[in-house]
Amino acid sequence: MFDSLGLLPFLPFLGFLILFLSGGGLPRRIVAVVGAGSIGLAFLQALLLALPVIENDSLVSQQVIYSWMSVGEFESKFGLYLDGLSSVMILVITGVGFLIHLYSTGFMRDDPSYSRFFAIMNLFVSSMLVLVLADNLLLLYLGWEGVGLCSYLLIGFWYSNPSNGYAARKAFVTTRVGDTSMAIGLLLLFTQLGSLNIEELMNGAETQWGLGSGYAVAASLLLLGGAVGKSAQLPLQTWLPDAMAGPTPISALIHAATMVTAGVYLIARTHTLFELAPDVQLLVAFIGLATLLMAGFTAMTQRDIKRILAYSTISQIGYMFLGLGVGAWSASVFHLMTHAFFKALLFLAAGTVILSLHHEHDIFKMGGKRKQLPIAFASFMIGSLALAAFPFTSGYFSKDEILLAALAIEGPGLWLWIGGVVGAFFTGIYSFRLVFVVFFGESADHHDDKEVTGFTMAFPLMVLMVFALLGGFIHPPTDFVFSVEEAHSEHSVSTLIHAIMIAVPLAGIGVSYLFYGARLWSADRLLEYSLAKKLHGYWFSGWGFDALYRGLFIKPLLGLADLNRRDFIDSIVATIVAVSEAGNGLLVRFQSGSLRWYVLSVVGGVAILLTLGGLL
Amino acid sequence: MSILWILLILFVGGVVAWISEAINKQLPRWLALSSVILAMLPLVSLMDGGDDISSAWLSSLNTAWIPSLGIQFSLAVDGLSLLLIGLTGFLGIISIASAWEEINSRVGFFYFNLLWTLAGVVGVFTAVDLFLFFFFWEVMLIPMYFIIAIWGHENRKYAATKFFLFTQATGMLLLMSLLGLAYFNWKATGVLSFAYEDLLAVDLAGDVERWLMLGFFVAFATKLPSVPFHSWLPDAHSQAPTAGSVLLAGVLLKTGAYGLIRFTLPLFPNASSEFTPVALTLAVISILYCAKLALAQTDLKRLIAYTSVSHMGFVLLGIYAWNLIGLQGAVMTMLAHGLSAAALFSLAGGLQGRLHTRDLRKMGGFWLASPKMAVTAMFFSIAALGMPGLGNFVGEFLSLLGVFSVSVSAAAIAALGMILAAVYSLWVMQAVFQGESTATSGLQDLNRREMLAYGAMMFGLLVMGFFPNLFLVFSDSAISGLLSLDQLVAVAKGRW
Amino acid sequence: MNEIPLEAGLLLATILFAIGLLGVMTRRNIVFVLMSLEIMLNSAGLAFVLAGARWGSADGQIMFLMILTLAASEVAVGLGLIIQMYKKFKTVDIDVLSALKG
Amino acid sequence: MDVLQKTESLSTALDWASLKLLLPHGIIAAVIVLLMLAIAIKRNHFSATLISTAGLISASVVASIQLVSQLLAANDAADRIFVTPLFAVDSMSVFFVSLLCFSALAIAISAYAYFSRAQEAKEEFQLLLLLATLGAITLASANHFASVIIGLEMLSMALYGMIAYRIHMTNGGAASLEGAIKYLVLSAVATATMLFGTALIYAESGTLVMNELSSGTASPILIAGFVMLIAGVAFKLSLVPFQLWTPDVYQGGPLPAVAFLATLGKVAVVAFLIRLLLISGLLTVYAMWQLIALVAVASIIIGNLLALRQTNLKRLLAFSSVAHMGYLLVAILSSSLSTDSFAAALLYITVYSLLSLGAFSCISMVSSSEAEVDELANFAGLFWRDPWLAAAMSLMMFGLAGIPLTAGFIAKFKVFFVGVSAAEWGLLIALIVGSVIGLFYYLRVIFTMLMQSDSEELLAELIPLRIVDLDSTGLVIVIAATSVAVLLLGVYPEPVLQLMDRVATGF
Repeated sequence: MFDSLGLLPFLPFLGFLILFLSGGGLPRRIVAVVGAGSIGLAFLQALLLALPVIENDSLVSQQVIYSWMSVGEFESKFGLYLDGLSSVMILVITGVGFLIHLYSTGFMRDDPSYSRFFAIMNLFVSSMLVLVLADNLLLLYLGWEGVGLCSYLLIGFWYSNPSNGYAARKAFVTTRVGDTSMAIGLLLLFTQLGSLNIEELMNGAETQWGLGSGYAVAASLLLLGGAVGKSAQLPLQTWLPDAMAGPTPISALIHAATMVTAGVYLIARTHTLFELAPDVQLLVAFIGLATLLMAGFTAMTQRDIKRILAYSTISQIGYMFLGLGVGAWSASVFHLMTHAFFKALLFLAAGTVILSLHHEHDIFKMGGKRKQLPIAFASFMIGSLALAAFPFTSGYFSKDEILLAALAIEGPGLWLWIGGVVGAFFTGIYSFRLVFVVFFGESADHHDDKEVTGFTMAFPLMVLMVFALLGGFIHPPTDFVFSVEEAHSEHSVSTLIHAIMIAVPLAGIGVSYLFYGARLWSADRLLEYSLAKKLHGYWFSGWGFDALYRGLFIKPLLGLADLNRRDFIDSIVATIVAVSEAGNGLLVRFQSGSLRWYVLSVVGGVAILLTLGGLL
Repeated sequence: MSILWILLILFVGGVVAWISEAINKQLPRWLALSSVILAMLPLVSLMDGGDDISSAWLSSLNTAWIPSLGIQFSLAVDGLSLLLIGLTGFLGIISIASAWEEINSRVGFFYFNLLWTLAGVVGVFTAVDLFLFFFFWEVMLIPMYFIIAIWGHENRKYAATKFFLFTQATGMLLLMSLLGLAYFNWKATGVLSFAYEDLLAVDLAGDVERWLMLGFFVAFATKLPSVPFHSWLPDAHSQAPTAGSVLLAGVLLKTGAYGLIRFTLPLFPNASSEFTPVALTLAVISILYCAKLALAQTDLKRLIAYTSVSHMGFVLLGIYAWNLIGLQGAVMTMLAHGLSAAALFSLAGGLQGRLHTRDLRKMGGFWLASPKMAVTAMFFSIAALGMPGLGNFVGEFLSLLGVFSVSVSAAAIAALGMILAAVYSLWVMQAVFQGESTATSGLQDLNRREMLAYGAMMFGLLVMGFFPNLFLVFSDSAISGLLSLDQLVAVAKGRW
Repeated sequence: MNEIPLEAGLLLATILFAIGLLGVMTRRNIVFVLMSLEIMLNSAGLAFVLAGARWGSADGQIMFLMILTLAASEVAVGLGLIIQMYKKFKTVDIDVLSALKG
Repeated sequence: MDVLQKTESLSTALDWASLKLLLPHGIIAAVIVLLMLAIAIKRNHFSATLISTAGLISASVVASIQLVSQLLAANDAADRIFVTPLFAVDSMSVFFVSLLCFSALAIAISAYAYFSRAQEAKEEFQLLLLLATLGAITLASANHFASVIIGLEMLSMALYGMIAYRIHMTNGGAASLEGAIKYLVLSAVATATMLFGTALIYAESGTLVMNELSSGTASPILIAGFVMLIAGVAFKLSLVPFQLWTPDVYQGGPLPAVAFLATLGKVAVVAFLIRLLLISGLLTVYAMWQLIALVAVASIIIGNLLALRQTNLKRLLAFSSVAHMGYLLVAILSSSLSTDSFAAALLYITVYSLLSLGAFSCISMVSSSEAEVDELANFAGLFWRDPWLAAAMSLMMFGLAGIPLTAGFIAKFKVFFVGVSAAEWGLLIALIVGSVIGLFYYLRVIFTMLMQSDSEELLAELIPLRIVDLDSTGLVIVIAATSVAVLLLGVYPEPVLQLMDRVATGF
């Protein structure tokens, strides 16, 4: 029974059902057991399922549960598919997911909507599992939208604050833009290749479409649209920072570790298609590059602890896209995994900080907290090191692979590499800016806040710390899936390159230290220059994308809605009515009641008829 | 025969419910409920193959009615009708449930009208004599008119009249067209007949076919409704009592789509085929334009009404895809939209009953006071925005899939509607249930009866979403049969 | 025979008819209106007589007799109504009869 | 005896057998005398009504028997008997006679209730009614212009009296007088026009017998004659542009008189018109066809528009009659399938008079000669105070609007049918547009009756309802009978359709 793939998404779903149907009537303890327990069980099963694949990465297991919909030649099965790639994903989802659930039992303990929280979390995990296990794109789309929905529900979890609701809607609608593109991609793929089964599609694309074929370009572009939306890449990245309105464990699970990387997964899953459209693939790389730089700049300017992490997430996914774009599929997935570890760690630690400091988000109002918040401090140190790709932490390996793969690309490879390295420099700066500001220096306030902790919250942090540090030594079993010789094993890479790649993040950390640790340099003084101030403002607002979109889409849409609020077509009807009534008004005047006029009309009528009779 | 039973039970049940008011005020609703349930029983016998083996129909009935005009009383059911009758019955029960507490005056007459509307709709779904079809088509309007005019809200006169006039005006065009069709059949064969199967065989000259088709199309597009014939709907929906809105949105709109599938396409294959670009354009405009209008509304029911039009655009889209996938998508959308729109109207009605307003600006933050209602509303909003796993998605996706092979641009532009759907659905959720709770925080949550009704609809949407084949299998044979009609096959060949 | 052409006779009848019509249209005194009606009816009678003469048939004259009767009864009823009108309105001005309109 | 000589080819013998065919006319004439005597002996409203109804019943029964035997005898070939050149007895005339007698019967019965509370001379109304009926059936079976004039004038003269019948009422007497004088003057003008036209026709064709008429050689004078004749008919049918008198007369006259005017007054003239048009072949003259089509379209559109915002129910019905006569003309004009369109016209006029009768009877139910209730506002909330009456009224309104389940739908359907068969798309469009406008005001009536009567201002205008007592029993029966007939015809029209077909083919 435990070898059934169907059970894996079903376990969390069962948890969801129990919590949903009970309608919040269960005691908290049971909610916690059901909520976290179902994920825990799922994790165990995922381990069971994934271990054979890890041993032999060519192992593929499939299970068709039933035929979902079939109309004529169109059939989409509820079929699940497990290979190396999805094994990594399910482990990350259930593993990290379980830890975060566990953490949440502590984090959310005072929330009145405890049960609702876990219900949606479980639903999320279930959807995410469907997403990564789906053997066809439609089923994947089911999971894809499901996670989007859960994300929406959780961002707006504290619904009484309208701005949370706004953020939730923004997230959903923005990703919906991408989803729609993806849906059109599905239509195209089915219409051209006659199936939505991923395997069949990839085979079909390879055999029927040549390299660089228009269909391949169109299909991959459309799918890319979906990926860009879900993974918060340019130009649809604006929703993620706002999505931090949700409870912090949500940010950790959905907006850092799993859902946002679904785009990466999608592209990796359909990499055959992208390989057929090299231009699009290169576009992926450049999107990744642009996003990682953009987000890096922005992250350096943020004050909100979660927004910094959010931008860093965007940036890190940019790396993954960069990797995908240069064909380093495995490296990207590897980075996805390590990122899941260290970013979940950072978020959870941030959660601890926030909870301990009574929902304070502004890092500049913290300071010197390393003694007060030891576990958070340790977590942040390790997480930030990994994030900044400090040598031999998990992030180091994965980012290294991506950058090397980029370098190996002919033509724009060097530029991509340089961009990536610059990005790594910024990563060093912003990640340690956070650490220095929050944990070092003088305490901005004089409260003596105790760290909110406990086993449920501390244990996940510990585990994640270990993985963030050592996760780099795990080798994801994806070589078979991508059937490529790993590029980074080539020996042509010079030691200089390696040295640069080690040195740059360290330099970033160093700069950060000079500014925020030792306070030898001051960012405030930089801001006295008008150019710097302008840039700062620009970066701070996320390169003005929000304003741009507001001007470009939201305002025109609202204007349009206002323009024709009453539906001009209805006024056509109203006009007809008005004309009839005017006709009535006119005609009634002839009914004057005057007998002589009536006689005149009879005479006139006869005269008219006679004339007409003569004319006709 | 079983079809006749359905009709008879509903007609007689209506009369009995009316009379029973004299005995006890509670009686009509129970009688109405039990007649609808009773009327649906014959359906069960039709589900496994039906009682008419000789023809393509599951069951049919044919007797002379007005022989001097070649009119027969002829009813028949195939898979498509079966599904829609099922929907009618289901929503009939839902509407009775939603009227349970809302309607307190003239109870007997109300349920009489309700049941007669249902009967008219069932008649429309089963009539295979075009005169009879038209007869039912009109008959279902009268009780609906009464429902809006008597139990409607503040502006009910305008709304009821508008509703009636729109459908009547275009109904006349339909009448003219179907008479024209019968006339040309008479001229060709010398037999005056309104029978569906006779008229299928009429060979029309190009221009004639075009004009006659237009008559049919306009009538059905008004009922569907599609831009530019939609403007009756927001008024009718917002003014009707909840049960009326439920029936209107859930069932009456579907008669338009049914008419297109059953009559317009097969009777006028060439003209309809030529008309495809126009129909697709109208569909796309309906989807986007009405979604846009929905965004601007402050009246909750009006807003939902516009979204209805928007969603019915997908039906039109699927129908004019001219392939099995598209048509099945249309059918699925009809079913799913029937449930989701009915539920949303029901919720809006519930809110109005509690707050005595439909003005969105006066709502907000109801989640805290009535979480069940909020979750329910969330569910159906999500259904409406096309969440996979719920029926609406299946329908819309299949419609788009069907149409994509015909017109990439239509499918692609229509897909933008999915974005707008997300925008307005979530905006409404925000406006009503999220945000800070307003003064009316003492909002009563859903009671057991309401939960049961909504639960049934949620269940239905989930089943449609996850097991659409259960439904598609019924309409499959009907639609395949339709598409394999000689003339349609010829047209289809010409197209591709 | 030195016949008057039919056309001339009909023209006369038409002129009479028009005079009658004008009278009905312009007179405000209802008695004159009735008289004008008489003229109209008689013009029709004249036309009948002329037509009968054309065909050498008595039909036209029979019709004329009938028209005479008809006109007489018409006037009889009319006068009865006029008396009632005078009782009610103290006038025979036809323009007072314009209460019903719209 | 010149007349007879000219028509020797026809069966001219005035024998008993052919006179028997005019039995309905005879019965009514006899009853008129009888009633006159009875009134002279002793005034009694009930017995006067009894006499007239008895006469009308026997006339109706005789006419029906004649109709049945005529239809049984006439298989396909036209079987037409001329009783002197003045009358033609054929399936159509017999049909119309029976229809007219039945309608008159209904009105006679409802008039009893209407006048039951009047203080003075109410018996003569029945007398006038019988006279008018005699005129109507004479017109319907007339074959000679002499009988046409006799019939028409007998109808009109009696109607003057009927319309002026409320003249002594303090409340509405002036209106009654005004209506009567207007009708008298205008009708006389129309009659004069018609007569002049007839004279012109006679001058050109040399015959006054209708079945010898032919418009084959259309000289200007002949056309002018026909135009004037048609204008006169159009006046009686209140077709545009001769509709101006209609609402005023409807509003001024007492309800039974108006009901008479609206039903028999129209039916008899329609019978004449159909006979004239079909026999003379006038419609084959394209100019005439166009002219009549123009009148039809104008009547449909203008009639409906005029009624659009009317708040007086009688005026509303007057305007709606304008439109309905337009619909009827559409049927007559679509004569490419002549028997079919003829049948359609017969059906339409039958159904129309049925619906008018029903509608006026419903208004009578709440009115009396003392106080007529004809403002729409008075009917507010009627549904909740007298559901049956309101249901009957709604039924009539739905019928007039042509909504299914009522006879009105079947009639309109048939008109549509012949229109489509003749491919008269222009006329049909007018018909549709008119119907839609019409629907608007019929719905307004229904909606008014549906209004909830809980608001104060409405209560003030409410009318006292008539209690169903001995006096109004007859009226109730009329309303019930018309309602049932309207419904029955709407659901199972087959027998009536066949009847119309037989009548049409028998003609």
